[in-house]
Amino acid sequence: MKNILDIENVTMQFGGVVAVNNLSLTVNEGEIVSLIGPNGAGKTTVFNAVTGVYEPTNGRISFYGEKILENYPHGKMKKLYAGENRGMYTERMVKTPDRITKLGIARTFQNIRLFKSMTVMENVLLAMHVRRTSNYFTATFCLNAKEEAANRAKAEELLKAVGLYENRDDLATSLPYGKQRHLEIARALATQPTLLLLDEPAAGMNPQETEELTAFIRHIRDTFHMTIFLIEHHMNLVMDISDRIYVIDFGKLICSGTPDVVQADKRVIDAYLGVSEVD
Amino acid sequence: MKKNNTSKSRLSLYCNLGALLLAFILVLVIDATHNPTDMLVKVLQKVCVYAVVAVSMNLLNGFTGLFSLGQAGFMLLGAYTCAIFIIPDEVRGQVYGYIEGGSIVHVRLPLIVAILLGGLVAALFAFLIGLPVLKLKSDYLAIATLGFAEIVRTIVTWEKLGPVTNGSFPLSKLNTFRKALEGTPFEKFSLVTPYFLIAGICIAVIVLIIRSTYGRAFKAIRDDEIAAEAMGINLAHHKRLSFVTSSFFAGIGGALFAIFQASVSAAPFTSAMTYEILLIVVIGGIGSITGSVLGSFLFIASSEWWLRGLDSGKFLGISSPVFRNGFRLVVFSVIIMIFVLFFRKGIMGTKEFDVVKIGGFFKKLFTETVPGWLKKIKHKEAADQ
Amino acid sequence: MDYLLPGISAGGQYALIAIGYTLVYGILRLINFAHGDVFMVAGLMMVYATTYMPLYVSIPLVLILTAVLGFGIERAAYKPLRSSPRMSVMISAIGVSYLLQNLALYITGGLAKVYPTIKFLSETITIFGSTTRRVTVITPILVLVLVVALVLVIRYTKIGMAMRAVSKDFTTSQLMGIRINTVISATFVIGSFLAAVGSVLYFSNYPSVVPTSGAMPGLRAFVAAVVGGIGSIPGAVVGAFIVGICESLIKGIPEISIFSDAFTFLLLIVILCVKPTGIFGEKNIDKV
Amino acid sequence: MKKVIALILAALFCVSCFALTACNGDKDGDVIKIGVFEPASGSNGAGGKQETLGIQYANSVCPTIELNGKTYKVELEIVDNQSDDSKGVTAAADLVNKGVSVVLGSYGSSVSIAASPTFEDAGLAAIGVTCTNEQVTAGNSHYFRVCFLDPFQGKALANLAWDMGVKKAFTLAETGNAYDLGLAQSFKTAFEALGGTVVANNFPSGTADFSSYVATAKSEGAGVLFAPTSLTYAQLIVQTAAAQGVEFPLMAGDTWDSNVILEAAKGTSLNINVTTFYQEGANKEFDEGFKAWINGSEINKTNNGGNDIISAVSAMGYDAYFVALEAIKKAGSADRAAIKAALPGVEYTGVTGLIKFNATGDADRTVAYVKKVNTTTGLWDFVKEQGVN
Repeated sequence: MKNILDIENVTMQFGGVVAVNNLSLTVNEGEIVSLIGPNGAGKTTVFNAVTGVYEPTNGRISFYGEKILENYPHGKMKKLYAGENRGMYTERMVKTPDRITKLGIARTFQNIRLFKSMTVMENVLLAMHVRRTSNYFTATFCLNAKEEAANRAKAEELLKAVGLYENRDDLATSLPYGKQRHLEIARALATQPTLLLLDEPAAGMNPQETEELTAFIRHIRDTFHMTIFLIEHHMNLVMDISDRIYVIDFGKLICSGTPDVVQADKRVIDAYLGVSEVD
Repeated sequence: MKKNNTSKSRLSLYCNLGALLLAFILVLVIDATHNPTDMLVKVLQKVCVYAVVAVSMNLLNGFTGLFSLGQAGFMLLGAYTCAIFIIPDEVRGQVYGYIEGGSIVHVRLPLIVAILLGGLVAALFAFLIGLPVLKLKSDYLAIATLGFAEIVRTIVTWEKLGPVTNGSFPLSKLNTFRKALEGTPFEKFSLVTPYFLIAGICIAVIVLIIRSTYGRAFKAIRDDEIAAEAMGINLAHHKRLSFVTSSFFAGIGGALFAIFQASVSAAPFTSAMTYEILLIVVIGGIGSITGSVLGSFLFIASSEWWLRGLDSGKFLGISSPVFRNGFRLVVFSVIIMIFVLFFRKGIMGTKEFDVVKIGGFFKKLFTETVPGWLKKIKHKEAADQ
Repeated sequence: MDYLLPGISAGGQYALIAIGYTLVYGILRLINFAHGDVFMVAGLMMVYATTYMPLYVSIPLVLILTAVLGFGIERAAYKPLRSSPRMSVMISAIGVSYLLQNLALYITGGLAKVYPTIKFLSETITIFGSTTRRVTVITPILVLVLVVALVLVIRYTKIGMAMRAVSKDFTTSQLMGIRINTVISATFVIGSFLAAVGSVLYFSNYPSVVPTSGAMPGLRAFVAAVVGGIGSIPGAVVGAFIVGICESLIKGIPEISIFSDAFTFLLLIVILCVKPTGIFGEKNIDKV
Repeated sequence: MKKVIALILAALFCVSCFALTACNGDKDGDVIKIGVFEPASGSNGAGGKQETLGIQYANSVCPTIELNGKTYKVELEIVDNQSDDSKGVTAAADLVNKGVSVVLGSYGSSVSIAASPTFEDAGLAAIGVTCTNEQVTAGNSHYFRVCFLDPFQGKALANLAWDMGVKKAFTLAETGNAYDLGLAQSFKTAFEALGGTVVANNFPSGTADFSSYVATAKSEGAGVLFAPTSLTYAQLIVQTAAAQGVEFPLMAGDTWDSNVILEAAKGTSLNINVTTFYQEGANKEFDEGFKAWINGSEINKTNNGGNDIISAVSAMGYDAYFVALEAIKKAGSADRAAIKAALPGVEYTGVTGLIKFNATGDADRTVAYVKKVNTTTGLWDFVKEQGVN
């Protein structure tokens, strides 16, 4: 199995607060990998670091074996840095989120971020903008009609796949909550990624919806040959779907492995339930 | 379902094009029947100028969500660039009379080329100033662009630039469409028509941009920058595109403004001018192209024409001592405040003017609403019985 | 010294206006474009007030009326838009500015009004070998006194604490039971009051009031607020003095004197690009 | 709701297109209209109002005109061009559409220049009252002017300064203001030709603090401060100069000839000299009549700045009105083209002297009046007539 995403010793520090501490993990091709942990453990921060929204304070992230992000404590952080591995990395390589998306990493957001003035269809078409072959001039004067038509066809297909075809001309924000989540995923898929990051896709869903979502995520993996890295609180979903699980608490990796291994780990239980005072 | 949809949109397209054609014919008729100094002609010319600028500002503020207040500065750049190259040779020396050594520009360009050049220069400056400024967040961007416009206005009047810009003295005796078309078969149609055509083309191009995949990207940036970036949209690149495009058309608007006046000086291009344009955009509806056009017409026509009576003591046949100098502007600003506070979405909101929809509105009025009323009345009668 | 003194004096006057900008921005995240015009209206009111009553009545009256005006503008033009996007509120501010200017134009009939002479302020004195008016010297002192008073108010009174809380986190402080509208009104009242004080000092120096008198000082004061770090009161004061002194110094060099305003804006753009939060501003991280 | 509004607007548009023809029709046979194209607001508002007052007074003195044995009433159509070029264009069109036969104005050259093509298109003759920039009349046949030009005035002022024994002059003008810079430039050229040196300085529009500029003039050792600015700034400059105890004289052109300056300078020790078109006292009948007229109406008095001192622009406006009447008489009708053709031949001796147009359409003037502020009485003292040789 090929290693796609490689996070090495990443530390994220905001001011004096270390949100992610020396985290290393890998995601392999075709896998569904989950990142779990109690609230405030730093899960979304990891996603933000991978997608370039935040600059890691220290550490390196590689995609398909190629370094995409690297940083070391410098400037103000030089003094403030409270993490480990100081001096391990010496280069600074920063990419904006759009370039990372172009490389093939797409994401959804924990708090849904659809384009509210656009229809469902436009939301998906917009995501295809990143793969355009037209330029400003040709696009303006409709010289890219073929591409536009192809994109439309592709978008329709995608919407059919996520069950939103009937709603394609509705405003994105007029959709019910669950469908908005689906649209977020469809939009992420439209950027033609190889790695899909899902940030709490089942948040706010009832058990039945969650079950449907589980099937849906599998379906995506199989039909689009996607690698999926997700954050989730619904343990049923996580245990059901994941090939491997990483657990973090207070920004530190405390355990990793298959669902069975993780479920049995005492540190994980402690992290979620709190350490009993008797011990 | 799908087929129906596209045929419907096609119908709407044709109808709207038809309406546009009708407007064009109306303009031709106006040109043929009016004097060059009729108020209607002057107002329509100015409306065309302002429409281009308002739409360009809407592209930036309404569709890309970048709150920029530099429009007057870019207009000024366009106006000056255009004006410098359309001064007839025989009066050039006279126009630059106060400058030692006279003008150093000895080229004279056809109007269209000069207008385009005006747009290009504005776009170039937009590119340069955009590099640092576009990184700023909303209101900081507004104030930085406002500052830029003020800087440009000062630099143009700098006496060291006198041989180019004529310093603080107006560039006058500019070539106009009327002079340029004199003696050609189009002579009769040289009043509003050229303004209408150029404005029409500019606005059409902006509409095409907005409808293209780039337009979608602009809207995405307006809706949610972070999500847009996560979907692979290069924020810096697209913001710059929008900014430069908007400035290009503002520059063209400025060039038209110069031709409209047949003279330019830096003084009118103040932040007050930008505010005026912004208010036009707001009245028309932020995010609606036709709204901006309609807004320009209403703004110019009422402030410079219909409400003029408020200043001179007699309005709609009523005389009152309240109607004295300045009252027009007070009434006008109150109207604007009403719009800002109570009709926040402007006349059009984010919708576009659509002949079919208006037809549909009437149809609905007569096929549904009126029968509905009748039905209600009937029901009531039935109930009464 | 001939250039420094007017610079300091202008700086002090900008400072008083800039505080109004900074306070409002700190709480509402709104550039109150109408603030400069409030300043102008204060000047005009003074002109009309002194024709009917003596100075010792009209000065306090104008200060109070201006504060009421600020309060009224907030209630009428900004409060209804509290839940709409920031851009709408800013447009509303521009609309108010447009309205105030046109109203002033209507009332004055487009003529420049001569500001009443306040004997005490405009007497000529000599300091460090250069002649100037007393107002030049009084301005920085008065500014310091007012700023210290304001800082004390903000630090130790209940309303001051509420203001600080609101500027830190609007929604949370609302949840904590702070009466948000009272706080916002207080901000506008304080800002307008200081602008009125500034207008008395300013127009004692440059005694003609026209409808556009407020625009440029307003913009300069805003630049000052940004340079100092918007939201910070000491920042606004320091920024104002920087702007005032730079402007005055540049005016002293004939070759570039026309660029004094351009320089102010250049300073703005440079500061925004290098350190958008200004000298004393705090950095915020957007949450995703 | 929105749609209804949009519909109404569309309807309004259509109506407006045809409304105009209806408006035009009310041309009364017994009335001749003279357009007054002056600023009543904006930076030149004060001056424009005083100029308008002169014209209005002239109209009240002579409200009728006799043509071919028939008496016509002369009506003034006054529009406000807001001292703004682009608003001036539509204001000019407004005049044209009101059917005026000839136009007077404007105070401020750049507005006149912007409106000039509109008048030309309408076949209207325009008579500039106090716009002194060369470009107004140069190269066209429809714009005339009754006042002297910048180069003349600049030269007169330079001679005046030189005669006072000044060797170094400091000029101060507003950037972006063609009047200021034009006059400053003319002064500079003339003064340097005489052998003097000139330090030129400009200030940006909206400046309210002139202390640095006055201080610079002092430190440069200037013998005179020449500041041909508009009134708004003039007032500030005078006050600043007074505050700094300036000893050298201040000089300026016709814009400073206003009671605003008198008020500002009263009680100071300043020496302020201006050249101007008219000197109060030169024509008693006019002076008394005008004062009585001003004092007769509260509005007029307010527009004159709250007192009854006659500024030169009012006198010029008064003369311009009569020049226009002469032209109408000569043309024998209210026809625009006939008036335009008649204007070059008009010769009229008004309260400001003989007005006779040369080939470019400018009145030939040979002298400017020099006045000085009497700081104790707060009135103008006549100094002399200054020629250019």
